[in-house]
Formats: sequence, structure tokens, C-alpha cells
Amino acid sequence: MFIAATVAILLTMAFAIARMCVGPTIYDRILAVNMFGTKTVLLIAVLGYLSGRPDFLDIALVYALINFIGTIAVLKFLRYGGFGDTHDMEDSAGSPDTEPR
Amino acid sequence: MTEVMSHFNYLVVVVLMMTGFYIVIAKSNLVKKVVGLNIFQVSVFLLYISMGKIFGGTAPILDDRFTVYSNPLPHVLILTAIVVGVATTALAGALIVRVHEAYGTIEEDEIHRQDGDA
Amino acid sequence: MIEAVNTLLLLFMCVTAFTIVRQNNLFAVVMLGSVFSLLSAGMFVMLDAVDVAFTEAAVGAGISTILMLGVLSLTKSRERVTFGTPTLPILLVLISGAVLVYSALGMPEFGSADAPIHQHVADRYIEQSGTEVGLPNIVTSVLASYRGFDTLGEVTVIFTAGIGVMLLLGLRRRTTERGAIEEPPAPGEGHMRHHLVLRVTAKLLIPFILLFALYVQFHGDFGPGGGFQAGVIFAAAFVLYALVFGIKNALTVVPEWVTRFLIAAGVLLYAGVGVASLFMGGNYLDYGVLAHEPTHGQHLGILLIEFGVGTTVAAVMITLFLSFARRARKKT
Amino acid sequence: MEMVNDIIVWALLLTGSVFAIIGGIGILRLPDVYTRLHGAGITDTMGAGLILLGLAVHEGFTLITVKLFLIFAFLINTSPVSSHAVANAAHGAGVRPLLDDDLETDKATGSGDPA
Repeated sequence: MFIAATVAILLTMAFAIARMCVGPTIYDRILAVNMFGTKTVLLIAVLGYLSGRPDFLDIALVYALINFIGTIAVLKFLRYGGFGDTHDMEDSAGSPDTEPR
Repeated sequence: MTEVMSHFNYLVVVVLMMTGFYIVIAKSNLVKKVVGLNIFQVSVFLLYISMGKIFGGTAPILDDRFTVYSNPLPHVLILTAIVVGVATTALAGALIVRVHEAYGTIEEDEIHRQDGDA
Repeated sequence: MIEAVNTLLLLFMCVTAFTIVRQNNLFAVVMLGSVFSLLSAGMFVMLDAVDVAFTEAAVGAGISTILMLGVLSLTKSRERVTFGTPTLPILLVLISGAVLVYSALGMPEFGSADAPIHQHVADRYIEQSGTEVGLPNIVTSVLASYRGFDTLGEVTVIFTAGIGVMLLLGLRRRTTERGAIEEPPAPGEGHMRHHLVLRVTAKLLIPFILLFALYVQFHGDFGPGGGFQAGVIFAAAFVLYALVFGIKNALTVVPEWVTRFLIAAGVLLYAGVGVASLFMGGNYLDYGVLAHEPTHGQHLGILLIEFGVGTTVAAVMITLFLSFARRARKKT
Repeated sequence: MEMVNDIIVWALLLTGSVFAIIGGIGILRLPDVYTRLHGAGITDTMGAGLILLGLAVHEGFTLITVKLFLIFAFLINTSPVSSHAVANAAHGAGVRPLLDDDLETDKATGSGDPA
């Protein structure tokens, strides 16, 4: 039964990668990466059962936490063009949100 | 064909390694070169970890239920290499930032051109 | 089944790598890089390297992506478009690839237990470390005890990289082209002020992340984890705080002198444990002499040096983030 | 008892998998960012939640269940927030949702082209 779940998760990952590669806007990519992250969490959790040793869920737990931070960082970068306090919209002349493709 | 299947991991490692290598030598953008180096680095990690795997073995954390463990030595080497890798990536990033401040570009050939003029 | 998952993940990795080659938008390249690292962590779990997967999880998806974005925010986010493929690099890559494929086929089969790599020290680590060091996690035993000197070197490399980034980016204060030092906004005025949802969730999560970092730090002897991973997770919590509440507020939580002090303190603690074991009659970093019983000494020594590793890694990662985040973008 | 347990685990894992795949198809096939958020949302909440619940039922009550529950708690907290932030950022950057009028002019590609 874990095999079924693994196959489903891998299939979803493939869809996410396809969306990630196709784009078209950067927000599609962020969405796909974020979803890919949660699918990795699930994959690691299920793989533990598949290999008969499910006590390594800490890795999945780390992903669940870090993935969120990564997404927030990406969005802050897009919105303000940087991570500092002085970075604001007028400062972000070269940031990708002026060229969404 | 069985030869290929039994060495599949190593072959993919070679493909990834060459992809990273190609980015490093063919692309002139410095940020992309760093990403290429990262790909190369991950492929080396995979090579090491693949060599340490034993079929039927389990993760090298002792437990009474298991007797066969995968080789822990590559894990130790790669574990530290990953953290060192991110530190060197940061150093490369800092250098790129300084290069951009000095030359106004992060394309390698433009930097060479500016140096040639000076 | 395991082989099938293995093959699929490797194929995904290849697809991602090829997309990176062809993608011109550097931002997308960085995002793809983070997917690549997620995939490699999945591979590491497949190949039984849980500790490595743990590190890659903490480093690749979070800190690494954030650092690359920091670089992009200070430079350009778009590669200049080039047409056609250069022949010389392709040729070079194909030739060296062919050589590597040829030699890869000469390697022992994947997963075989008779490969030369398993014949030497690994046996001893697996069979003896349980009694010699007394820890279930062999990786931690080897990392901190058998190869402790090597790890000290790695920690020093991280220390040096932190100092290097500080020298390259940190010294010139936030002077912009206008010549004025810009005052950051006052507390509460920081960015993401109107992102109420984010602020609440971040407040909710940060204590758990810190707690989890401590768990990883001190549970690393028994399960996957240890100083390297814990340090990165701890730094990630700080980064989240700085992102949501602004750098200035973050600096009131952990002032700069504290991180600078901790960068050195961790390495010093590690090396100090070695010196202590010298004084107590053992070899350098031989923890057996630290307590009256060798395994207790090993436990104590590993706990201390892992703590040193965690301190340095966390402080260096925080410094790296701050160096990139605080540098003002040069007007071009 | 064993069999009842197994049946429940099977049901939970399979429903979770179905939700995950539906979300995956959604993220691939839906026309623009805002609609694709639905696809991502369903995999992150229902898909992940049911699969993790299935694993927890399989495990009984141990430390592993606690960790599974923690993963679930974090996912259920963070993924809607990420989706919200993505939508917010996309809206702030001026990506327009695809409306009926756009579909009539641009129905062939199905790509969410920002204005």
C-alpha cells in the first residue's frame, strides 16, 4: 500500500517539475517549488515505511519547516528586490518582477 | 544492458557532472557558473553515497533488528562537505557581488573586455 | 520498488539539470537549483544516508537558496542571451564524459557488498563503534570521534569562509552612492508590516524551529542529526525572523557582536576539548580520558564538540545572511 | 482488528494519493497562477494530510506518530500561508487573473499570460 502512495507522490512530483520548467510566470515556478517541497516531505516519510525503518521522520520535519522559510525568502526577494530593510520597490529596478517571464 | 542497469547511478552521476562542467566552462554568467559548480558538487556527493550503499543494508544507525548497514564513512565525508559547500558558495557569491560593484557586470567576457581596455 | 524510485529520482535530477542549462532567467535558475537539492536529498534517503539527507534538507532548500537570492539582489537577475552552442565546450564535455562513462562501467556493481570500499575501515566502524564509543549513530561516532580531527578542519573551513564573506561584504557600511548612510526604518516600521498572516505564522513557528534545532543538536547521537544540521536550522529560524520583522529588529535579538563572538567561540570550544584531553593524559581529541570511564568520556567529548560545531555553523550562517542582506545595492 | 486497521490505512493512503494526483494534474492543466493555487492547495492539505494520517494509523501510538502529527501540523499551518503569500505577491506584482474575455482571445495556449 505504501507503493501506491509512493507512485502517486512521484507522479505529482513529475507534474510539479513540468510546471516548474514550463513557467510561464515566476509565481508559477514558486508555486511549483513550494508544492514540490511538500511532496518531498511526504516522499521521505513514505520511503521510511517502504524501506522498513520509519524512525527517520526528522528529515521530513526539517523540510516542512525550511520549505516555508525558503518560500517566504523568495517572495520577499520578489516584492522588495532584496532582504535588507532599505530594499523597497523603487530600489528593485533589476528585480525580476519587472519582467515576469 | 545489465551492465548499464547495474551501474545506472554512476552513469547518471557522470551525466550530472558533465552538465555542471558544461555550465561552468560554456556559460559566461558568474552566478550561473556557481550554480553549475553546485550541480557538479551534488553529483560528486551522489557518487560517494552511491558507493556506500549496500543492497539489503539499512541506514548506519545501530538497531537490534538489523545486521547489515550501509557504509558510514562516505556519509561522514559528504555531511561535512555539504556544509563546507554552502560556505564556499557564499564566498563565491560575495566575490561576485564585489565583481559586480567594480565592473558593473557579471558576464565573464565583458569583464575581460574591460580589463583589456584598461 | 526501491530501484524504480531510485531511477525516477535520478531522471528527475537530469531533467532539472538540463533545464538549468537552458534557462536564462537567473531567478528561475536559483529556484531550479532548490528543486535539484530537494531531489538529491530524496536520493540520499534512498541510499540510506539519512544524516546527509538531513544536512542537505537544512542547507539546500533554505540557506543555499536564500544566499543565492541575496547575490541576485545585489547583481543582475538575468543572464545575457547567447545564441547557438559553442562547439569547443561541447566537445570537451563529450570527451571527458566518455572517459568517465568508460571508467564508471569498470566500477564494482552498485549496491554489492564485496566492493573494495566496504573492505577496510568501514567494518570496524560498524562492529566496534557501538562498544568503543557507545553511540547508536555510527555517523556521529565517526564524525566526532574517529575522524574528529578532520571535522575540526571542516569547522575551521566554515569559520574561514564566514570571515572571508565578512571581509568582502561586511566592512563598508551601508553607504549608498548618495554618500549618506541610510537609517533603517524604526522597529515596527519594517517591511511586511501589512503581511499580518505571515507575521502571525512566523511568530508561531519560530519557537518550534528553535526547539527543534536544540532537539537535533542533542539527539544527534541517537538518530540523524548533530551540530552541522542544528546550526543551520537555528540560523534558518533567525533568517525567518529577519525576513518577516526586518533586519533591525533581528539585530536587537542577536546583536552583531554576539554572532562574531560565537563564530570564534565554537571553534575554540572544539579545539579546547582537544587541548583538555591532551592535558588529561590522552591524545589530541581523544575523549576517552575526559571522564573516569572511556564511553562516558566519549559521550561528554562528542556532546561538547557537537555543541561547538553547532555554535560556529549557526553564527556563520547568520553572518552570511546578514552580510548579503545589509549590503546596499549599488546604483548602476 | 489487524485487518480493519489495514483497510483503514489502505483507504486513507489511496484517497490521499488520489487527491495528490488530482492536485498535480491541476497544477499542470489549470490556466493561470490563481487557479493553479487550487491545485497546489489540494495536494498540500488533503493529499498530505490523508497520507500522513494513513501512516499514523498504520503506526499505532508511538513517538513516530507524534512526529507525523507535528509534520502535519506544520504543513497545515505553512502551506496555506505560502499559497496566500504567492497569491498576494502575484497580485501585488500586477499579474492579472485570467478572465472570461481573455480566454476567448487566448484559448489555444492556456498559459496564464500576465498583462
